[in-house]
Amino acid sequence: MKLAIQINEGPYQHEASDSAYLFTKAALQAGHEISRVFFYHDGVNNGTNLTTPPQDDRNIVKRWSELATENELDLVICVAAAQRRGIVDQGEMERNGKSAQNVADGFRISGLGQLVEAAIEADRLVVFGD
Amino acid sequence: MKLAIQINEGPYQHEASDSAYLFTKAALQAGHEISRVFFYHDGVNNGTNLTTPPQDDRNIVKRWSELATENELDLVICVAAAQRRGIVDQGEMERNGKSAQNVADGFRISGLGQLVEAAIEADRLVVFGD
Amino acid sequence: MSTLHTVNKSPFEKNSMSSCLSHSVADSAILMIEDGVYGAIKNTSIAGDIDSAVKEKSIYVLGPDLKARGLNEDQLIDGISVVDYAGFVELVCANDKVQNWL
Amino acid sequence: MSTLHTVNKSPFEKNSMSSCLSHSVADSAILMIEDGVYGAIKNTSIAGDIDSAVKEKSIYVLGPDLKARGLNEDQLIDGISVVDYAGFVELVCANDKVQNWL
Amino acid sequence: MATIKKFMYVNRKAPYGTVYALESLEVVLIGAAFDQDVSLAFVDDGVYQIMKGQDTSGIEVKNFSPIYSALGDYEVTKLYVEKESMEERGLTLDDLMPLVYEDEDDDWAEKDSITVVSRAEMAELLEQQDVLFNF
Amino acid sequence: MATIKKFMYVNRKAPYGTVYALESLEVVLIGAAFDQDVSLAFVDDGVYQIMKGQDTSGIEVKNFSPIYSALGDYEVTKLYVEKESMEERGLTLDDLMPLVYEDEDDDWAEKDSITVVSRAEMAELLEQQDVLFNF
Repeated sequence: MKLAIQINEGPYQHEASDSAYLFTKAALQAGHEISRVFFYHDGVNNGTNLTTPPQDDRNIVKRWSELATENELDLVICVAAAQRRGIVDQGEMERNGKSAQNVADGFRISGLGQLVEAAIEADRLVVFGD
Repeated sequence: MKLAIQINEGPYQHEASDSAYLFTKAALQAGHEISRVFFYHDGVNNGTNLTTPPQDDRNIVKRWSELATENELDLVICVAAAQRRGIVDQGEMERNGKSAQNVADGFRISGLGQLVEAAIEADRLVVFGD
Repeated sequence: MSTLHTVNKSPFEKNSMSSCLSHSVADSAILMIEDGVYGAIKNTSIAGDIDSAVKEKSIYVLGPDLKARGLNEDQLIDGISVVDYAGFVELVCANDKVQNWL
Repeated sequence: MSTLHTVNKSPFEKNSMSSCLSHSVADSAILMIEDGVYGAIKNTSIAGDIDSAVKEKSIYVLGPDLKARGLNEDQLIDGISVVDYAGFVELVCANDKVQNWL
Repeated sequence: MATIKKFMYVNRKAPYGTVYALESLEVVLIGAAFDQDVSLAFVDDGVYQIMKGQDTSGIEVKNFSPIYSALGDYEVTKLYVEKESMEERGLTLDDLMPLVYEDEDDDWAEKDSITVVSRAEMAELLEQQDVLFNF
Repeated sequence: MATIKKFMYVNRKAPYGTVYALESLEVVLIGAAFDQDVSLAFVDDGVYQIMKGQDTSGIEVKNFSPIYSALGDYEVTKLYVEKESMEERGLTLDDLMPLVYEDEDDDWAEKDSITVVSRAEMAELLEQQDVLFNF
């Protein structure tokens, strides 16, 4: 089955990203296809490459990047939400005159249409939030 | 009177930062001293210099920076919370081998002791959160 | 000793208003801000609790948050006072400490 | 058509559990995850509501979230089933759609 | 053949206290271009989103309530508001913005976009959807 | 003269669903070095923070509940747990971790850190503080 995932909250503050990650991993193990993971609202903060979490805790950003690489996942950060919150890729950096880009490996920034499209194409949409 | 402010949530997602800003401005206008504004939990995300909010909306980060400059405010971002969430100054960038720094003007990163110290020294602690 | 309590969540969504009401002693000041202002409105399912609280505590609501949400003073439960941000600051200073029910 | 509902907040803190219960039709599946798992425990002030729901809906609780919080199967209201993440995925697939009460 | 899905945006949160109401409206606007069968539900504190007379000047936040009035132009014309949610909050239809659309199948007659439904009817509406959007 | 303030950390949220419980505990640990008169309140869902037998391996999150047992070593020995909050949640003291400290003024005798108080007593405790920490 084709599943689309939406994540509304950032890393560490809420369990949403943890739950979504464990759900995604379990779905892949069961042989399902994850057609897209869409990061919206504060969820865009899962895609920053600037975190250095405590060594005795999980590294939320890194394990999303790794899961994406291993399974060719499409991790999409909403551009409108990202602009409000300071998540920037090379293109956004140049367009908006920012001093740096901070998007982690395996994530890409795109529009809200990607969420709607995922909801149309997938068999199920599952949302993790606050 | 000496007031200390604590902000637990990031920009835009919750009204906490807006309320804290308007409260701080009103306190300064009334002649009070703001001994420190401490950004904790997702509140650290108020201190990123990478946001580009919609032009028809308020610029939360920028107005904190401006208020700090005009009134010599001490805006402190908690280092432990910042490491979990990807807010990085020059020193943290070098220490943790990150690709960029993203702390906005007028903010500084420091330890949790700064919150406790503020609570001891100020006459009141007011917390804005979720 | 006196305490200013703030509540910033809708009483229909979260338990913070009810926890504030049951953990604040007589003569306390309670200020509703952000989504907490919905608690100040007449004829709601929780208006009775607020009505009782008004009798022994000083209840305030933040005007700018009220107006933002399309609410006005005519809709308030009797005995609730509207303050602006300057009034919020005064309440903080007039009480010995602040308990923010987050 | 059938729906899987998820609830991720404590029923003592937020209204999402109660809203889920009153907006889910008979034969729906309800899965408690994250802080929602506190709703599955016996002898609480809301256990009666869950007891009634168990009679006409299928109620599940996510085991890993239950264990994280120091809770175990012995404490569950009768009729609630424990699933792991694989079971969560199966519930999503077995129902036509998902309503996440956030 | 392109499938048309029944999309429902489930709005349960108040505006301004959190951003969910605004950002979910942004999805609705983008989603309108995808030609699905779209409706919006206003349940619990979600009914506060469409209160009339919102004036955000005092909190320096963008007032996005006018966007709801524009939904008709995007052919988003099915807005279901729950009766019990209004009653618990002491609200009546008069407290809400009058939201209308022009019906192109009926000589562009102006019609109400809002339908008030009971909680039981809302539960049935949720059942009838293919996709439920939650924020 | 250094002032000693009465500090109370008010814990009202469950662990793991959100980070507030963990990060507020980090403040308590740092704050212990400042020699104030510190106490912790566990109210509403905050009582869940000190449940015994927490096992987070299945959610891959750090189990921080052992830190509560170490509070006594930091001279944080006054933990007030609200009776009504426990009862509403179907909990008794047996469901909580036994938290103790060694009393240096009483020949290092082991004593309970937890005091169960009624809601009315909790309200009075809040009144007696100089600073209330909220997360």
